[in-house]
Amino acid sequence: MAKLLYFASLREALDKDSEQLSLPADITTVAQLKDFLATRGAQWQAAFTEDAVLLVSVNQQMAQADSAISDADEIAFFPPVTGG
Amino acid sequence: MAKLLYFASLREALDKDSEQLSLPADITTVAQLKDFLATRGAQWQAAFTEDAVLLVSVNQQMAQADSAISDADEIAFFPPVTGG
Amino acid sequence: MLISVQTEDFDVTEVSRQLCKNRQDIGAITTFSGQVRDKSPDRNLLALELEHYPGMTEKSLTAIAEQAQSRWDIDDLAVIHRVGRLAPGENIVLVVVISAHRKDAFAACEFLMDYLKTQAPFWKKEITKNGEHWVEFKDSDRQASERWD
Amino acid sequence: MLISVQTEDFDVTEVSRQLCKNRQDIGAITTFSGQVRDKSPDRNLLALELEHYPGMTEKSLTAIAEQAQSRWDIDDLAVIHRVGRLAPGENIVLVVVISAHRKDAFAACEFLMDYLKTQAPFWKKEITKNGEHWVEFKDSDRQASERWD
Repeated sequence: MAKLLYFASLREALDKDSEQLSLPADITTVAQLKDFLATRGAQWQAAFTEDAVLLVSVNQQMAQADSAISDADEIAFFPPVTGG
Repeated sequence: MAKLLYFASLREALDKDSEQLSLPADITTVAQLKDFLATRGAQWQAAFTEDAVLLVSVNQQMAQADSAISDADEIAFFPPVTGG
Repeated sequence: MLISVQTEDFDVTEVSRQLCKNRQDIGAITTFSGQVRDKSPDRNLLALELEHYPGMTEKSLTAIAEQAQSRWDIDDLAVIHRVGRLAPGENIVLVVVISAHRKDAFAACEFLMDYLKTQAPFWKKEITKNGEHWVEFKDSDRQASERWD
Repeated sequence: MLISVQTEDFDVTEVSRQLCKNRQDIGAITTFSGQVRDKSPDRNLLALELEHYPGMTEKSLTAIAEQAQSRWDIDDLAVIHRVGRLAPGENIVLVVVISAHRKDAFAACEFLMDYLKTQAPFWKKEITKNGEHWVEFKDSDRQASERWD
């Protein structure tokens, strides 16, 4: 099971901070996971479409659309950071 | 009477921190005052010769060799500053 | 190296003292403190809510700190970032750098702040009298960060 | 604006708090503290003696501070410089700048230190186990100062 995390405005938009997900076998990259999540409904589609600026990390390292993911990973999505 | 002040290594070299001096009538610039002081003996000559890097202020404002001075001024000589 | 994400406040003097403890070779200490700032003309801001990504936030602060240490001649540093609900005027973030040389201490301190602003997972939400909203990412922060690349 | 030449120690947190008192528009506080540093490998330094030019020193610090205020968007600042006999590890100088913007706060703080080092009448003498000597003016300080011209 992959662990998915959502932070800040994304967490609020999805009304969810985390979930366990058994990755379908044909989902092996971040981009594929985003496409999959976007099919879950209006909020999800809005959040995971191409134009939404969304950052992603895999196992707590910043990742890209083509980064590989597996069923054992911790994958987090979040908006651009605004700390400091 | 002009007030002359000497600071730091210069004060130690001259063994004097201040003095009151009635400026001779022909001394109207910093350069002329330095030439005059340089005649006071070996220590004074060494301190006020051309090559010695010496800063000067007139009435607590940084001044130059050609700055005008008068008998009412406070004139200070000191080495480059090393605070902070 | 002191890296901390915490709800409690910090004290600049105390953190500096801790870094300099038992050292006599430190000539320069630079610090940056960020505070909750009410930009509204009519004092509308009630609080700031700071969210982070436990685990990853600490890791990215450590990575940024290690980069600073490899790029400048500095002796030690601290990065402390608060999370939770903070009132206007309260401390948010502290960076302290100690070094023998002031130029390196200044550069490293500014670099740490610029990188932290763009690369550490923290998010701010403003709670105002008129409602709540997430603080937008600032392009000036991206530019400040990119000049170190 | 707080300008002080004093024998007593200072506290960074306390001075920052004083500058920020009753303000909620301050996002950034930068500070620089200079300490007595023993550069000798065998801890030879016993103390530093700081001399100044009473009257002129305060005036030149004020002039430098006014320049910083006119060049950057800053809200307030403090410059405190100690004089007299100071032991290794003791504080010598403190600069604090508060602003809405961190870039201005950093630049003004560094400018203040660079100018203070070359333009304010202070002189340092090192008292070591092997004798006393006046600290030489450093060309790197002149260069640091000139880059703001």
